[in-house]
Amino acid sequence: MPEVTLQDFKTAEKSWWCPGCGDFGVLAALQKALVELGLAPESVAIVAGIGCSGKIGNYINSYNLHTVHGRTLPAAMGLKLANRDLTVLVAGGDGDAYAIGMGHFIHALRRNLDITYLVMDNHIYGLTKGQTSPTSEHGFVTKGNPAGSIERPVLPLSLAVAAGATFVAQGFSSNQKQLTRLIQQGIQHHGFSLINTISPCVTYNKVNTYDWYKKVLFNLDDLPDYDPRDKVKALGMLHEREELVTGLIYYEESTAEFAHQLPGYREEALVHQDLTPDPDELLKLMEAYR
Amino acid sequence: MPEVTLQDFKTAEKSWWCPGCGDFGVLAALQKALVELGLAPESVAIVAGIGCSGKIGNYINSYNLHTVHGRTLPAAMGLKLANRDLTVLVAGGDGDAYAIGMGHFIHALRRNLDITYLVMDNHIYGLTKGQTSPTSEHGFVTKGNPAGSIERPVLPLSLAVAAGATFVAQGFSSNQKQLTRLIQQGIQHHGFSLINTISPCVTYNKVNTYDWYKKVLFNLDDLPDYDPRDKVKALGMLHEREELVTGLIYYEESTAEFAHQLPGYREEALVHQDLTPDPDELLKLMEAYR
Amino acid sequence: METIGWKVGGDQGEGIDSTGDVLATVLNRLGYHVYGYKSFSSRIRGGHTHYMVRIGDRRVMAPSHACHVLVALTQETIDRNVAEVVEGGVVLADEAFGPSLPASATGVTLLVLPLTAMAREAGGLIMRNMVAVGASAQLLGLPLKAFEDYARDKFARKGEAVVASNVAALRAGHEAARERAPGVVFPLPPGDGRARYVMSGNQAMALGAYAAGCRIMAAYPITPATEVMEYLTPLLPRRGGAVVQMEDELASIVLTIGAGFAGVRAMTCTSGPGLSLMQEAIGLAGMTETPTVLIDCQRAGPSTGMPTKNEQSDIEALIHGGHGEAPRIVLAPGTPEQAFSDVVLAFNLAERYQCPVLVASDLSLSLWPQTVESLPVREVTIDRGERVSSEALLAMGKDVFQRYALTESGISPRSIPGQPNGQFLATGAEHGGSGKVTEDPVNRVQMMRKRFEKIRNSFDVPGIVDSGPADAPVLLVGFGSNVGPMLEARELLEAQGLRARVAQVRVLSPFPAAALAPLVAAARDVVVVESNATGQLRRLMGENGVHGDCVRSVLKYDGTLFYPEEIVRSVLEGAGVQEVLR
Amino acid sequence: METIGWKVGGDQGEGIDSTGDVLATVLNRLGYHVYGYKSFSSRIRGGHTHYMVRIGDRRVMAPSHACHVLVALTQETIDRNVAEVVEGGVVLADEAFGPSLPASATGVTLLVLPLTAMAREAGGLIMRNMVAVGASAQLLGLPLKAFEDYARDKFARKGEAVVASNVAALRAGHEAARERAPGVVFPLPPGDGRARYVMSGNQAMALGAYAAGCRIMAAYPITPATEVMEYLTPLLPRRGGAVVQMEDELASIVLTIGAGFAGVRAMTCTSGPGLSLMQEAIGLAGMTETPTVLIDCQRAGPSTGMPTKNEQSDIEALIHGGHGEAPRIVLAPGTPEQAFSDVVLAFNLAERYQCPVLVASDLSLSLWPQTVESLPVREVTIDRGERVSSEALLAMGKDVFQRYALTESGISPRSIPGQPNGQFLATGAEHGGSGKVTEDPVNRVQMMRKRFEKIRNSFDVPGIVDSGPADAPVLLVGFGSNVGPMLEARELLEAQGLRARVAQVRVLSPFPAAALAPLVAAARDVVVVESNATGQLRRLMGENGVHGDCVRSVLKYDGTLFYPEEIVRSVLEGAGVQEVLR
Ligand SMILES: Cc1ncc(C[n+]2csc(CCOP(=O)(O)OP(=O)(O)O)c2C)c(N)n1
Ligand SMILES: Cc1ncc(C[n+]2csc(CCOP(=O)(O)OP(=O)(O)O)c2C)c(N)n1
Ligand code: SF4
Ligand code: SF4
Ligand SMILES: [Mg+2]
Ligand SMILES: [Mg+2]
Repeated sequence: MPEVTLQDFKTAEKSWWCPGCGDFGVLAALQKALVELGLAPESVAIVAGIGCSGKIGNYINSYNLHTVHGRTLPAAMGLKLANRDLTVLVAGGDGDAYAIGMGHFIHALRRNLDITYLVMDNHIYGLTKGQTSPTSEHGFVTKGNPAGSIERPVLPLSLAVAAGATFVAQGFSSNQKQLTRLIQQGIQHHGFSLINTISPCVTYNKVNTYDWYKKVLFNLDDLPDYDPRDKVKALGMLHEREELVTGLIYYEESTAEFAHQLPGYREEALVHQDLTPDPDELLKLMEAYR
Repeated sequence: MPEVTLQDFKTAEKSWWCPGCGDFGVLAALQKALVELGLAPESVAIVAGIGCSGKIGNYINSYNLHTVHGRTLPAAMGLKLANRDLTVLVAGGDGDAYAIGMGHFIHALRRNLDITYLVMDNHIYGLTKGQTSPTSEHGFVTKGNPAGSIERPVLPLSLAVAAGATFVAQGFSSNQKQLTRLIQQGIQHHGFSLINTISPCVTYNKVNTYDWYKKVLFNLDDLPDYDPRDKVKALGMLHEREELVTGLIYYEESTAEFAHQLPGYREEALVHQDLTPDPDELLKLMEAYR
Repeated sequence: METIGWKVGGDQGEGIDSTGDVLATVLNRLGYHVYGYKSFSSRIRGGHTHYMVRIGDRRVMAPSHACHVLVALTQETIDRNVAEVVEGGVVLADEAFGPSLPASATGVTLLVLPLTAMAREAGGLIMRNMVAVGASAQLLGLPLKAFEDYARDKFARKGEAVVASNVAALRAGHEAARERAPGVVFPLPPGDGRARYVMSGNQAMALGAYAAGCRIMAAYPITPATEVMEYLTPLLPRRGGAVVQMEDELASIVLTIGAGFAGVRAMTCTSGPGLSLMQEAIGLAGMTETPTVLIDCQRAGPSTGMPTKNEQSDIEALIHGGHGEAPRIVLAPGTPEQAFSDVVLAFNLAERYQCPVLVASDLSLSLWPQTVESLPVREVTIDRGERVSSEALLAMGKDVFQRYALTESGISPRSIPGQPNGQFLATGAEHGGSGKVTEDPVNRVQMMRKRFEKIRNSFDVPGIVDSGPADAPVLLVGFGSNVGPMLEARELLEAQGLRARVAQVRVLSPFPAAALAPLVAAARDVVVVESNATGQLRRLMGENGVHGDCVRSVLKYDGTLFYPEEIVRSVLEGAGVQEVLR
Repeated sequence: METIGWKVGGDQGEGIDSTGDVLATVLNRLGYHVYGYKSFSSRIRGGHTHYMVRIGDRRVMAPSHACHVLVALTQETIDRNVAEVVEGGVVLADEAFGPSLPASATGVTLLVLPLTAMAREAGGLIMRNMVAVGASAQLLGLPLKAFEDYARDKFARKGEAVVASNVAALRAGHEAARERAPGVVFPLPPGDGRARYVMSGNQAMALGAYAAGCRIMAAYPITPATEVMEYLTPLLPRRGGAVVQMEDELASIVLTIGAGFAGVRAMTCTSGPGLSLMQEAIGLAGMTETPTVLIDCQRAGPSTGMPTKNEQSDIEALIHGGHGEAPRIVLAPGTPEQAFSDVVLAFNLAERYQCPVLVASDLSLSLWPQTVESLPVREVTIDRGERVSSEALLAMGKDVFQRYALTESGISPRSIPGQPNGQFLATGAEHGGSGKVTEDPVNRVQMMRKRFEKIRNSFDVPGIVDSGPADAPVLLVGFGSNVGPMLEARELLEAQGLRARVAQVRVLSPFPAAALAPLVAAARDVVVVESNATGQLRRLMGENGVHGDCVRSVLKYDGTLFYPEEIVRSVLEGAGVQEVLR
């Protein structure tokens, strides 16, 4: 097989994102990560949510499933259970992930199926034109909250660690190198990987801008003795730094992946099975009903 | 007004619970707590979920709203916003709360509206006859998981603390005194209170029995220098003790309650308003459309 | 049809179910036909429950009120059920609760046996049911040996002591009844000795799914659908598959879609509340043309409703419940055999037409066991639908494959993740041939037509199964578990000189109007029999242009099954909408 | 109707909307009637968008293809829209992109002005729209002063400099057009000088909710419903209330039910996907008899569909989408005035009949601004429905109050949390008069009947608004925003000598069959006009017994509104189902 290039992961589709949108950087890093891992486009399946971010699947030449709002993770679970040879990625916005999708998020984390989840977090609802999102800060002003948001923001990283996640990272769309590496690590991690990715919305979020993030984000790569395997320390660090960090926050090296624990687990992907029924087996099963 | 007695909070309804079910203890503690707080039955509204636990509203003489499965918390929010004079409680099972209701759970915690939530946690689905619940332990055997559950259990207390809760406690249906006190504290707490309550299912859960709990549960009341105001310490303690503790785990003393932050907040409950419209005001509002 | 009714009643959680199951199984082994139905409520212990087994020498598919032997473990059982006991019938009651018959119960014998005491002697209270079964065997003139053999089979792996206790209990009951009863009360003619199968619709559907190559089942527990999960739990791992219990129904259906997109047969199963929650995603399956199978075991709604009671009230939600317009095929089996075949068919149709296929069961079909001759396991065929070959894709090159190509049939061959050059976007947003999102109005119309026409044009599943004389003045129209009561009602009507024809609606969507219309036109009195309050099937007929002045409804919506006589009464007495009441 | 069409087009995110709004507002102030409609897509920046303002000297309620002045900010605008420009029309284009007319555009003048350059001079690129508006004023013969006054009003709080820039831009455009254009192209007759209101349905519905005493609104953003939230956000806090943005639609509807149970008027608002998610809870509202108001702003489905396009395809989901059978009232306004009144009515009906009331809007009604004479704000009355008085409860004592008492009307007076002795259980499970759960079959039937009959028996809202001669051979039946195109189609038909009557269906459920049937019977050709692919309204008629050989459909489902001429063409040409295509 010829070597995979970036071109292989591109589509003819012109992007619908606003110029300068952070999502471009997420897309680029994702494509780079896939190329660097040498994955063939047909072996990659991406499940995307609804939102500006959810359009990422339109621009990447892989098998793409664009679900309904907030339901990416169960769809990805179905895909992965059906075909464990696929590299299954999920991408979507902070609203998709942490508002309507919150329940599935927590459950996916604790299930630990081998899926990589890129949340494209702009602290706002982009596609519906600028409403407060679950990650919007307390006091954040939108049309719907002219006096500022009165809710505590969702803290996705702390929640993920508390929920039993085995790989939790945060990337920044502007730090392509780190983000690409995190995505690769996530894909290689044998279990569920969360990569919350700061991806600024240049149109509706005038507070959490590139500049703002560049100022406040601390890069864990600069903290060589940070140990991402200590759960309680990770939680403490996140609390202290108000989640404004990038890098690998927490992981568990050898953990029980979901599919491998299934009683019927086989190496061969289900999709390759011949489905011809065995009537004698069925008749034998029917004996239980006499 | 004559003093309230336990009798005032009882109904003529005969219980549908199995003899010995932990839910009896939860009901009793709740009724005691209400009486001890001197609340009038008509000032108490209880929103219950679907499940054996969700029948609690049938046995308590208050305003009761028995919702659909997993949607108690938004209903309670509507109730409380509509009438802030009411004491609003929510009760339901671990499936109702942490499976289908997980999204609402996390969001209710971060909203911090003045509601008290009693999760009646038996680590199993009672009413549907014994399936694995989100709090069932890894390896827990049910009909649906004959080889044992392969998911990490939901850790409600850690999740709640991580989600931004301002009052997190765990009670045990057998420890009436502590549970009654926790419920009272929860009601008095000005914000959202979670009281995860161990309430054994004697019919379907033969592992997490009263005896088992009595052996493994550690009572935080016995740890006089435990400081429930330190978030990171609370998380560490929960991690270390695998959430097998009872008592007040975490709280924030003075926190921003949701309703009080609403731009239109008024002391008077909305339900008391006269709704007669003011046509002149409406005509004035219409001026914006010329 | 001459049948014998045996009923056991007592408190929930006291083994009433297994008592009935023992009797039904042994009767089946002896070559009788049985139909069992229960009354239970949404609680775990306590509350009255009863289980009636109707016994015949040919197929039994409907309930009957006629109870010949009533086994009562509580006085409540007697009080609630004695009215159904026929003249000459026996109430077999446990001495332990001091049973008494009401004055109204004339012609009924009360047979008081120390069931509890005998059970204790045989090995413990848990043996009480076996004592009662042993006594029942005597009353019905059944060979005790068959029961003893059963006990040996069933309890062998629990050890000899357990077997011995059960056998002792059976014998004690049998002996006591022989001593104290007035003899064999209702001697059954001997069975034909052919052991058939006793099965519920849920059991048949689980087998159907397995036979059809279902490999993943994602669901959330709910009465009366949970059992489909439970029956599939040991089956799917045989082929590397799995039943996964999800956090809710929203996740369950979307997981199913994800697996379908990946090319694996998957399904979910739920009841009304879950169906409501799945409405959005069913549209996603329709829009992305992803094969998706969903079983809805209907129960009495709306909202939580009466979770343990029968109803057929999700028809409109099954067909029209989602926003916007997406294709759905809805099948409606009425017997375990049909339930098995329809689930197989559902998987084939889902892949052939690349759309969601919903199977509408109802609580009675789902839960009540009945004797079936066999399931058509040798007729199972697998149709994976149109797929693009890997060779064709290879020849095409990158970015050429049109997943949603417009074709004459409306069906576009699909690629499966993993196939090189087959990559595409499956989206719930409107899209063009390649899958790319577009809002072009011309494309929109083409795609909407494509999605509907692929089904309308080529759907070739017989939608109506009719039986009875073509020139009968009366036509009974119905579906689901009402088919049994309708067929029996036809017999009863004919016995009274009124000829009737029965049209079972097997496909609810696309509605078989062309097949039904001539039957309606040929009849003088068209009675649409359904277990709901608003006449959903009748309205479905109307919306599809099948109407007429002679079309009327018989409705029952109190949570219980139709009894054949209720249909007869409504046909004979009625005009306009008839509601069956108590 | 003689009208003038003005259109502006360019890239999304470049202020096309506000350009159209300026023109529409000033025209309204001058006493003209306007109807504005847009084409936009589900992206934030980029992609073509255009905004047409149709101008008349009496009420305009429908779109038209006839464009007299096209303001083009990109060449794409010209290419896509020039076919609509009438003989003698003008394309006013920005010099910056080097505009050109296609050869096909005969009889159309291309007027190239340096809009960008003039804008820069006046204060920046952002002024380009004002330059274009100034030039348009000249082309339409409108007084520039009215626009300058508007700019002063609008920008006063932004400071004198902003006002000055805008005025300069208006003048520059006006001046340039005067110099370079062939004169006033389409002189509008002078307006009547009465400033009416320019409003969309969403704006009217938000005001309606506020007028009706709505105090809590819980919703989740979704096109085209989000604006209702946004308009209510500043209004509700005036009375201590609040708009709360929830985590999803499931939470939104259940919060609404919780507030309704507590005795406060509350509502939610969504579009198709949200409606699908709410189906389970709507049944809960029906079962617990809790007043609940829901607005559904329909968009093109299914699934994500075409979120920015028009459709009327949720009818069946609105009426029948939930499992089981629960009462729902569904209202269907067609104009902003009706939208206002229907929301007020919805709150009254919800409390009078203690059930969910759904208001079916559609994207066109929700979003497109039109001139309305006024809203009937003085006619707003508040009916809180039947409540039990605190005195009565006091007299009753504890445990006596029957929340769900059976009454003749089916309506049971309710208590409100806080009232002593009024405590009860509201449950989605079947229950008796007190609210306690029961599965008793007799009670079940009574309760099912009660919940349906309270509406069927006493519903007194006129379901059909008809207009036109009673003996007209043609009857147009439709609802929602199609009422405007239908009324205009009637005029066009009459101009051609074919008399027609229009029946607007105002209530979709309970369906006004009795009111509609005679109209259908009286006509020779009944044309059901609806914006969906499967003819949902026609099928609804059929299911309710309103049918006939002369009933046929005109369907449009490409995401765009009906144009009156399309209806005319279908009526004249058609037989059978007509689909409007491009
Ligand atoms: C069920 C449902 N509810 C609401 C919507 C409308 N909607 C589309 S995208 C979106 C949220 C967008 O925010 P986010 O997920 O953060 O993505 P972003 O656009 O910011 O990338 C919403 C609410 C929908 N499509 N479906
Ligand atoms: C939407 C929906 N799905 C499923 C059910 C079925 N159901 C009833 S109770 C229950 C879970 C019970 O478990 P839990 O919440 O832990 O309560 P418990 O009975 O253990 O107290 C389920 C799944 C339902 N009523 N509604
Ligand atoms: S609106 Fe924001 S999130 Fe959406 S494309 Fe534009 S910049 Fe990106
Ligand atoms: S099944 Fe379990 S939870 Fe339910 S009532 Fe019985 S003991 Fe309690
Ligand atoms: Mg976002
Ligand atoms: Mg439980």
